[in-house]
Amino acid sequence: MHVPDGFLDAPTSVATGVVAAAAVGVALRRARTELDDRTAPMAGLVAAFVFAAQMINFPVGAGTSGHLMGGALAAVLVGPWTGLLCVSVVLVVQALFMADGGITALGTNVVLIGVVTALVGYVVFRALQAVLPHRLGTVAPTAAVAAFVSVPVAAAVFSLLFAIGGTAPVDAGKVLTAMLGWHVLIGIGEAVVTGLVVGAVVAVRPDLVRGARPLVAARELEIRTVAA
Amino acid sequence: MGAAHGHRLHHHGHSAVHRAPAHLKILVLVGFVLLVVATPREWYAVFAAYAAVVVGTVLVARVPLGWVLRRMVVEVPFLVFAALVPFVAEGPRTEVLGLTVSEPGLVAAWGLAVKGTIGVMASLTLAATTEPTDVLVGLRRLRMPPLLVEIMSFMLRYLDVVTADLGRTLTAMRSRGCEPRSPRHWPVLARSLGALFIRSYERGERVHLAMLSRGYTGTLPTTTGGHEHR
Amino acid sequence: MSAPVLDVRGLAYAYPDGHQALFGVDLHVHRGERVALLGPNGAGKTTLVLHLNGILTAGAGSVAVSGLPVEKKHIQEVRRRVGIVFQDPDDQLFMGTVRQDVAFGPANLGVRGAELDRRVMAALEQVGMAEHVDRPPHHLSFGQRRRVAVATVLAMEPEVLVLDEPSSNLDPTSRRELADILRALDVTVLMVTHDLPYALELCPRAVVLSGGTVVADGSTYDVLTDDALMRAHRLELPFGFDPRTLGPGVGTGQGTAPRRTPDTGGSVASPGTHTNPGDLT
Amino acid sequence: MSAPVLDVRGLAYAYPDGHQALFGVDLHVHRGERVALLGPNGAGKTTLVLHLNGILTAGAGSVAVSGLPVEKKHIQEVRRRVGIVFQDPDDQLFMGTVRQDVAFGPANLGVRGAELDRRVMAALEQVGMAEHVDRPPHHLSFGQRRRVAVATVLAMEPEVLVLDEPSSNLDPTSRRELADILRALDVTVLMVTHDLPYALELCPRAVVLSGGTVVADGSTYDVLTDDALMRAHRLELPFGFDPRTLGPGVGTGQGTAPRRTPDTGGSVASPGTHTNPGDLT
Ligand SMILES: Nc1ncnc2c1ncn2[C@@H]1O[C@H](COP(=O)(O)OP(=O)(O)OP(=O)(O)O)[C@@H](O)[C@H]1O
Ligand SMILES: Nc1ncnc2c1ncn2[C@@H]1O[C@H](COP(=O)(O)OP(=O)(O)OP(=O)(O)O)[C@@H](O)[C@H]1O
Ligand SMILES: [Mg+2]
Ligand SMILES: [Mg+2]
Repeated sequence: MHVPDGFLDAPTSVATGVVAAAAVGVALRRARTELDDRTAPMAGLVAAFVFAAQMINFPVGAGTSGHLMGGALAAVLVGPWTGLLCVSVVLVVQALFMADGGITALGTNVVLIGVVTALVGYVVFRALQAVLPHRLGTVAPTAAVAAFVSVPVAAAVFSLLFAIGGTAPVDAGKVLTAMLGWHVLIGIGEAVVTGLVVGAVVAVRPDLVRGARPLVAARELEIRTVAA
Repeated sequence: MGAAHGHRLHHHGHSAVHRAPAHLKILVLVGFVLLVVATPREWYAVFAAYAAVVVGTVLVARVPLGWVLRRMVVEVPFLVFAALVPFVAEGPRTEVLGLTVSEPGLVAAWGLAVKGTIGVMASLTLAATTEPTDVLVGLRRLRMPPLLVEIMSFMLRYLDVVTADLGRTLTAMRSRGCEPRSPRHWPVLARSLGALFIRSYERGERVHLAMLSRGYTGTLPTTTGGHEHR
Repeated sequence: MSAPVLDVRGLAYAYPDGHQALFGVDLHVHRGERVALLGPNGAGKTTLVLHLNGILTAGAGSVAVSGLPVEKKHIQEVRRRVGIVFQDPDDQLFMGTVRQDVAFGPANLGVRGAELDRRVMAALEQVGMAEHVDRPPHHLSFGQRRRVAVATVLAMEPEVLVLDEPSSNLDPTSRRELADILRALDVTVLMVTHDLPYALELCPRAVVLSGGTVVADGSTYDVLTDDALMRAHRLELPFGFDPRTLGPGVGTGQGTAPRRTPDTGGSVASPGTHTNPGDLT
Repeated sequence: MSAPVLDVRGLAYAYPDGHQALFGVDLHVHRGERVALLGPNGAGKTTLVLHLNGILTAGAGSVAVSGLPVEKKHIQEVRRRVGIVFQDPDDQLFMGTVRQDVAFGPANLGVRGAELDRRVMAALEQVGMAEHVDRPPHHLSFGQRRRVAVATVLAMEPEVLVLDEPSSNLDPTSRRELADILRALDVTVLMVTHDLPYALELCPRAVVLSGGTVVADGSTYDVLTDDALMRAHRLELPFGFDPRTLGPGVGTGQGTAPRRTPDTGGSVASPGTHTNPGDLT
């Protein structure tokens, strides 16, 4: 899904760049409310996991490959704004270091893999939470569904961008069907990984899952005197 | 366990390219790639010149060319896509090696492949000659928002922690009679994925706290001597 | 008498997963004392230690270092004064080389240049790791890592040294050398250990923590010879070791020369803690 | 005489970073023996241990377990027979709960259902961790993690138990209980330790590794009372402990009843090892 240099024309790249910059700007301001000095490391770990997850490539049709995105996972764990920042950081590192995703396409990639998956994932997650019973047990499956939905949506947006500013003369309809087909499959993988990770974290450290925090009750401390 | 051990893409060296300040290298890289992308794809000779610039830089940095080429596999899926374009693209057809392909598709494929390849090589050159910690310093200099730099530095640290923990986990599994490579054991691997996440997080948290308890305030101190020549 | 260097009152703490580890701990350590913190696995020793420089934050009760409450406001100063050697050296070592790791703490305190080098090498020489100065810490043996971990804290020259099982995984000679170092330094020492002869050798005073509360506090000799107390808290003397045959003169932490720190020998710190042998129930 | 259970010949090994840790080690351990592996920090003990079930692969020389060379072909069988308790419990525990972690090994051996449950609970009861069965291992105290690590290996019921500093970070009672467990089991034991009284109590035979070679191999009592050998390899008896006052009858690993494993008492492994005082040659 990473868009390389020269894949979209200049106007589209610039436009997505502006959107990405605006989104990251808002996220930077909003993230202050999500972060304290203990959760900054958490954001780093989420970024590392997203990074690792994106390294796992599934071979999908026609010799190309797709990979997990992690936007929804990040949004559930650290909140949508910090989640967007995590994914953006991953994309910067990948562009500068791994040559995965073009430097001039960074804006496009932030929009596709960061903004779309994190926000769509989070909206779906909250919407489901609103209708489901408020229990810790529902957090992981809800996150999995959110992750599943976020991936094909991102693929659709990709196809849209390609139709507007693609440099290769390929029929946009073909691209859309192919992308959606693959990414429904990738979405299943995404859902499994997201569900497993969120489930494990909720089980032992619910305080680390932002999306579960309203469900964690404060505990009373017990004081013991000795010789009892 | 720190972020400073280099990484798979780094090629240790002391050339002028290695020593150049990171923020300059990043600026040059971004400018260069912009230039490449803006160049019309029919200017074949100019692309040859770009390629020469990149290869020249790699040679000056004394990074073996083969070393860089081997790391260019990340680009393969994309090249495959480019190779398919002439077959699925619209427009007038021509014959190449007995195959009927789209003519604009062919030009598009060339453009995609050459721009992508030069971009990938340029990025790899930066990666090969710059330590991650220096990139962080460079990005800070370039006014990247401090919060992003902070998340990035934690991410680089955690990549080490997660890799190390994964390695330990695999060793532990092997010595208790599990061969993680066989698909039979994938369900177990999947189940330990969540545990790996928390374990890495908590280990990283403890390391972070250990840093704090030795007076860390958010920026690594520059220590003298020794660490230049490892 | 001056304010205690370490002053812990009514400290209670529960881990984020809800597991409560401390249930109201009182501990007062005065300048220059060497105190052993004993107790069974899971007693809460490490949890207590991590409160002493604000790594964990008290759920209830308070912690103060030389009169400074351990709070956000004073945290830098507290961490300058209290050096902690963690139980797991892997938590403590994170830089690319041993040199960088040992330099990390003093550099954060503003030490630079030749003085920094001197401190680094001095600390490494004390623990016998000077020759490994340019190796990556994660390529050392476990015992070597433990020694480097001790050096990282020694290099900061703290006023209070808190060591969580410093002797575990050390070879016997390094163990004794560490005891010599601690005896030679003019610092306050709180040492968690399961090695009772080591505690007796080095620390005149011992505190027993069990189930998250202090169950005894007195001279190490008295604690180790109190059979009922020992049995009740999974403490027992190792094979072939009996402090009674060594006489009550030992355990003053002065090797062979008997001496008693006046304000600690046999004193009992807080009401409700252990007083006379056998009354623990 | 049957083939040795552990048969190490001329084993040399260098770590990937070029650091050579073993320089030709010979070690033969027979069925039912309990052998202590002593030596200073960085001697190569852990490196040797990691060869015994093929986690590291010999650079030169050979390792065989009950006659099976440790090679790819036999690796599954070797790992079924040799259980290793790592020096760092964090290297050993990786699942989400204590139960899953202890069950992991036996489940890989094909144990299922009620028998699996029985083994898990039996192993956890042996180390006194049964009540923590549903907690995540990384939320336990260090000593508790160590005990679970021991349980993970006990549950596999291996023929050969290799323990790398099993007693470190254990409270004194757990330490003694572990000794009791090891004595009660009908297995061959190789135990790395820095706790010399513990070695004497549990293992009739001791091997000293130093600088990557075996420098002594004989009865534990003889090794511990050989002052020149001990001094030369950073071994020294801890404060207040003297095997001589206990008499040469100890150190047979049978608590008080003296017994000598006939084929090991005083034997010396290889030429070029330590000679002189205390008849270790
Ligand atoms: N991160 C954690 N999360 C939850 N519970 C924990 C955590 N760390 C420790 N505990 C629990 O808190 C209690 C006290 O643990 P602590 O590590 O303080 O014990 P300790 O006295 O240091 O033991 P040891 O001698 O084994 O090191 C134990 O019951 C332990 O299981
Ligand atoms: N991963 C590694 N990479 C490089 N060198 C290593 C590595 N692990 C250990 N070494 C080196 O190999 C030598 C032997 O190490 P080993 O861990 O076997 O010692 P040990 O006898 O177990 O020591 P300890 O008593 O401290 O556990 C040491 O000099 C150590 O520095
Ligand atoms: Mg502890
Ligand atoms: Mg070792």
